[in-house]
Amino acid sequence: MAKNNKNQVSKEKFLKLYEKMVLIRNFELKAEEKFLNSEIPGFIHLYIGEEAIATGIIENLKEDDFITSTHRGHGHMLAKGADPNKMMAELYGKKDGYCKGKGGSMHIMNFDLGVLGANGEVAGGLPIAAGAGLAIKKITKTDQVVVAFFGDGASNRGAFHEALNWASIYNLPILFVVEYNNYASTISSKNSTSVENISERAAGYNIEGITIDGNDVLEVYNEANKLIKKIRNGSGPILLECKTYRLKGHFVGDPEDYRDKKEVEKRWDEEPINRFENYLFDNDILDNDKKEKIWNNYENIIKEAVKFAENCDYPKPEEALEDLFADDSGYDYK
Amino acid sequence: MAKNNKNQVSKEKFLKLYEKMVLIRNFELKAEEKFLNSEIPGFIHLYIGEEAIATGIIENLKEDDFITSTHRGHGHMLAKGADPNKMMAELYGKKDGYCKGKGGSMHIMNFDLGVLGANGEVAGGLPIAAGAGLAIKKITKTDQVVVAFFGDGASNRGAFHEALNWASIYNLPILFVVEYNNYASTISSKNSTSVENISERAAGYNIEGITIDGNDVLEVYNEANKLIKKIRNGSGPILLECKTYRLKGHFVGDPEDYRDKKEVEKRWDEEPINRFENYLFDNDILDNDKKEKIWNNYENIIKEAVKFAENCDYPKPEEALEDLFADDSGYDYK
Amino acid sequence: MSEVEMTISDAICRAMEEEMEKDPTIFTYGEDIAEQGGIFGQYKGLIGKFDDRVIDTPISEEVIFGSAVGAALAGARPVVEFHFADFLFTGMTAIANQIMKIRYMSGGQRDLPIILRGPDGRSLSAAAQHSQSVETIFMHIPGIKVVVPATPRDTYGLYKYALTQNDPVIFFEHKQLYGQKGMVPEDEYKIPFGEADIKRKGNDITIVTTSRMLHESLKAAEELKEDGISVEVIDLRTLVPWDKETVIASVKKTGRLLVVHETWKRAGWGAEVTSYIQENAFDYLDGPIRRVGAYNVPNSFTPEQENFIMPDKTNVIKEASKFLI
Amino acid sequence: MSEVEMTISDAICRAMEEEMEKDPTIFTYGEDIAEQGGIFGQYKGLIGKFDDRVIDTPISEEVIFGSAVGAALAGARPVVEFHFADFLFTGMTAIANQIMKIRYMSGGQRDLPIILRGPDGRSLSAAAQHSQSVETIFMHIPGIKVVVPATPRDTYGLYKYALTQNDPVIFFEHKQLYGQKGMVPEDEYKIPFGEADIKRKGNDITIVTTSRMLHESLKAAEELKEDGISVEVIDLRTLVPWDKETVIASVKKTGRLLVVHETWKRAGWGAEVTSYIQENAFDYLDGPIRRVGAYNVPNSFTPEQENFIMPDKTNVIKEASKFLI
Ligand SMILES: Cc1ncc(C[n+]2csc(CCOP(=O)(O)OP(=O)(O)O)c2C)c(N)n1
Ligand SMILES: Cc1ncc(C[n+]2csc(CCOP(=O)(O)OP(=O)(O)O)c2C)c(N)n1
Ligand SMILES: [Mg+2]
Ligand SMILES: [Mg+2]
Repeated sequence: MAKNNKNQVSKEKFLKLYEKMVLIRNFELKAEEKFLNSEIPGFIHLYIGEEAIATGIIENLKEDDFITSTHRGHGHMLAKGADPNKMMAELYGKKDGYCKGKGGSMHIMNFDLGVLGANGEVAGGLPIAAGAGLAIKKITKTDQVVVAFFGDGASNRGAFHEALNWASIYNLPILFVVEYNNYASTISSKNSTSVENISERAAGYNIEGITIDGNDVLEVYNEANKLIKKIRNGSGPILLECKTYRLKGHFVGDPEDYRDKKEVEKRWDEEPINRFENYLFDNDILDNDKKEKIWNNYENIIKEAVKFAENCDYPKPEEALEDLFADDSGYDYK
Repeated sequence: MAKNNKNQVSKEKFLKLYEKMVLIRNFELKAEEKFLNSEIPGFIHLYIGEEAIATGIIENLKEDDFITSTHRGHGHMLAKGADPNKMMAELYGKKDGYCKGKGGSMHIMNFDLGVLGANGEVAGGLPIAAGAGLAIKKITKTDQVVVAFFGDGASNRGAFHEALNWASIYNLPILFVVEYNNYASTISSKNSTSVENISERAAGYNIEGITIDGNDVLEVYNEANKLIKKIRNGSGPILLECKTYRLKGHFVGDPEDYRDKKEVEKRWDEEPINRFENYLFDNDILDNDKKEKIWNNYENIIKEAVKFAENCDYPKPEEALEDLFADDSGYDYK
Repeated sequence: MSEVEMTISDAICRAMEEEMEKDPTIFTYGEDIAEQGGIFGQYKGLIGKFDDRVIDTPISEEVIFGSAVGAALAGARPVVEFHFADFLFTGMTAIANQIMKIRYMSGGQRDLPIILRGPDGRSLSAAAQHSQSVETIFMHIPGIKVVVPATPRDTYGLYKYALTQNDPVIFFEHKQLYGQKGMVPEDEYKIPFGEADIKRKGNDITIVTTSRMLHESLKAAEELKEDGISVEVIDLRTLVPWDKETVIASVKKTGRLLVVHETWKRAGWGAEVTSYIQENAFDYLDGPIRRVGAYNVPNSFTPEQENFIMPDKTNVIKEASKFLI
Repeated sequence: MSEVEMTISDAICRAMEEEMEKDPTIFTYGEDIAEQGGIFGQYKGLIGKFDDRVIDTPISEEVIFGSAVGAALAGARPVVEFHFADFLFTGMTAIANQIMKIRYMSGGQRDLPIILRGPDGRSLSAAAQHSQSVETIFMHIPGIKVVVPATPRDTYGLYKYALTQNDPVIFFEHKQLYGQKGMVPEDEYKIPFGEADIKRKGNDITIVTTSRMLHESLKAAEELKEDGISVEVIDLRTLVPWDKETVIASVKKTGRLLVVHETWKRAGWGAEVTSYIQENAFDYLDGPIRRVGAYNVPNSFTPEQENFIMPDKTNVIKEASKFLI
């Protein structure tokens, strides 16, 4: 666990961070179960093992700050305050889901929460973040901050490069967060990415680049706290790399032939929730009783979410012809 | 002028470098004249002031080495050994031009010379270079080297990023050459590019990055000599930045409202041909007599090229329907 | 209503300036915009007028286009210039996978008032990578409104409409038309999307066209008149949505339809108009619907080959004459 | 000739393996290729067989696609996987502005034996960014041959042909067909581009289709037979070039044409087939040519909306029945 600045963080905050992670974990475990049980259609990408990143960072954001997310977006969305019921309903493709069932897991988004979209395209969120930043800087002139989450694989896409250069020259309030989980689908980042640390790329845009332990929620929280304050005060963009590990397959159902089971097993030891738990136990902030209560609570919340989703209606088939345009007069759907 | 390694270079080589630059300069001046006189259609981008780069680098290449060029490609092509007659004919849109008049200035290319294309798309040559490098490495296994020329403006395109990462991870034999001429069309690179030196981006791909004076043909020649040898020996890609200045408008006819005439005038003092001339005079390699002979010779070569182009026929209009495919059976042109 | 003469370029700048005065959330950016007013100087009228709201960008097409989504969601109204229609491909995914899909994928949570605009079409020897007309692609993929204006009057009115409506729009401004002059009313007005304009009345043949080919079609109609053939010329003005009623009404009258565009003939938007009309007005047709478009090759650099590939009034006349054999 | 049963996936791998054995310049690369044999495991048959000639790449679509030009010019025969047809847009410029234009712009100096291939079309709830069929765009822009196979037999023969011809080709392999089984001759053979295959003979209605919709059309034909309607089903197999003669011959017989594809109806390739046929066989038509395609919206995630948007045999039957009212 991060050694410094611990006392920056109050006990309540500790528990809040812990609970957020437990919420995400429970959501993901249930989603996995329901997907494997063929109750959730499409494909889903789990955030298990990476919870500390969304949790630690987003805890520092205000309600009207923006984030852009990825195909692995449940954690970001929940951390930004999403209602698990509407999230689960969306995964089920139901009409009370956040996107009325049109988006599903890969496109879950809610603009009222400042979530400018999970994105089925790798690095698809980076230009969007760059645009939100530009509008804040040039037009709305608020003190809003944008956090752009993306993967180590995404950092090899041209959009990464263009967005970082763009944010730098206009001095935009954007925190770029790489979730370095060692893989892009079946490809090890060692083989596809020319640098060990994505933060080494920051110098190419004349911005600060930092690598931290993304499985240490306190380190993430503290570092983000500092950086987001800086950005809000006009520092311009910063690249924060959070090292983590994708404990599950790329998507649920991934045969995972490309990696050794042992490699994965070993990484479970560094899993962020358990690590933080140990710390909380050591510091008498958490005990077994409390822990049980917390887990029971979130298990129940997620059970409720599943119930909500199950009971919710599907949207009507012909409602597929809604939501494309604000004004569809004259438009030929057929 | 570069202080070291001068004596690496023989007097003959000195004159060869000088003559190449004089050839390019004369070609460009004549092209400008003929364009302004409406004899050349379309638009053309001149290499005036940047001759030392193509000259110094390509002098180190073998005939079967590859280069990719840009919209500002006359200099690269001539340095790689192109026939000024066929080049001028192409600029005129004539049938004995390198591309039978289909390409024009912006798409001048010749695969037999290893020129994989001028390119009307900024950074369009970078993926092509990356592919030539990959084929050399994985399939043909020759000792060929690829040089990818591109502009400072191009270094902000996603393709730059993807190509450099690609070349690095596969350890490809590619020299990436940025021609930093301070502008991308009307936009000063100071405003559009987050780093002062593009070479600072090399670290982001774990490759060597070097910045040199691109108006000093000896420095360019010597540095490229070293780097290309290294690459041929398997070093993997290197990023070489050549600082220069675009002495003419972005294209012939550019109103140039975006920059001060005085800024341009001052830069004429550092113009590469004159600089090298002074050096050659100082070292008794060139005198007025020889100089006059050389210039007369190239003026004549270019006059011949114009005559060749003028006397050459246009391709037939209906030949517009040729050259798309190797086999066009069944293809509907209309 | 009193009118003034202006170019299409002027019309664009006038509409932009008026709306930018009214709506402080409108801003515009792209390559070579702030210093030069566009690569052809076409937006020069805006230089120096709106400080931070007219912005030069680096050469970064995916972010230039994709940023529009973020800017719109953050409360602005971005007007994004694409420099050359050919380089829409350079940032294509930001348009086809983001701008054109986000509203739908989100279940209609927010509107996306985004304008993409810039030059398309042939000029003179700009060759294969600087001459393309790609409007059909944006008609095929759902998610954006497509505007292809041909006159200063229409351009002004369509811009005024675009700048106050709330959906993604792409404007294709033909390179060879920026200097096109015409009379424009002095009072402000808007032209809604989906309303074709009959630019010339006639009884024998209906021509449906847009943009530069409108002018070629009008010239052709003038020449055909000398042979006693009366041509009705309909300017669709927008392709998404497009005005089917006006075309059908005309075809009912003439029985003959010729669709004319500059883009490649094969699978060009003329094929959609053709298919729709033959399906919905088959019994009124005297014979097959005909199409004029570019040959299915990239554009060539050399002038006579370019003229061969790209259609003009002679192609229109030639194709129209086939109705009468 | 003896035959063996195999899937489309098997057919691809068999063709690739045979030709890679013969031609050491063929190599293949893309995302998730070397370790997993494609995101659906569809090229698993090649894993571990050709060392350096089956290569995983980073997520860098513009370079993945654009590299094909350089690789071909340097003497190789690249077979480049695009992962999802939707992400063709991500590197679109490398295809539309480079691969499809270089040969032409160079005046035909060299051939470019490039294959782009990968999955397209709907699957089950893959939503708007993973379900697109974009073949029409490559039919519209000139410069690449377009293959849309529907059976293992055709896929094998078309691949064999593609791997030995010398032009850029794009293969759209439908996600839902990789597992499709069929008999394939044991002896090697090639199927040239531009030759349609009549998959079912009939006299009353001609259906022209490709890919997944071939199978839906065959099912529809079977059901229509019960109503006494005899449907001829033509599988175009390639869209560039496409076999006009076979379609015209069939229309001369049936007088009724229905074009069926999965991609969006508006300005889809069905419009080109429709336009061409009505122009060249107008007098043989009993009535308008009809089209079946997806509704003009992005794909929705939720299953019943996806089924509503995407056409299947019921849409084919419904549209075909209109001929008989
Ligand atoms: C442009 C694009 N290319 C390819 C894909 C297919 N794909 C989906 S996720 C993924 C891996 C992404 O890796 P990374 O960015 O590291 O995120 P992670 O999955 O590890 O969270 C790939 C290749 C895609 N969705 N978009
Ligand atoms: C993808 C793309 N975007 C924009 C353009 C228009 N354009 C042509 S040259 C140019 C400037 C290029 O600057 P740089 O790379 O520095 O090369 P230089 O002209 O200075 O040699 C621009 C913006 C283009 N051709 N391609
Ligand atoms: Mg990853
Ligand atoms: Mg430059």
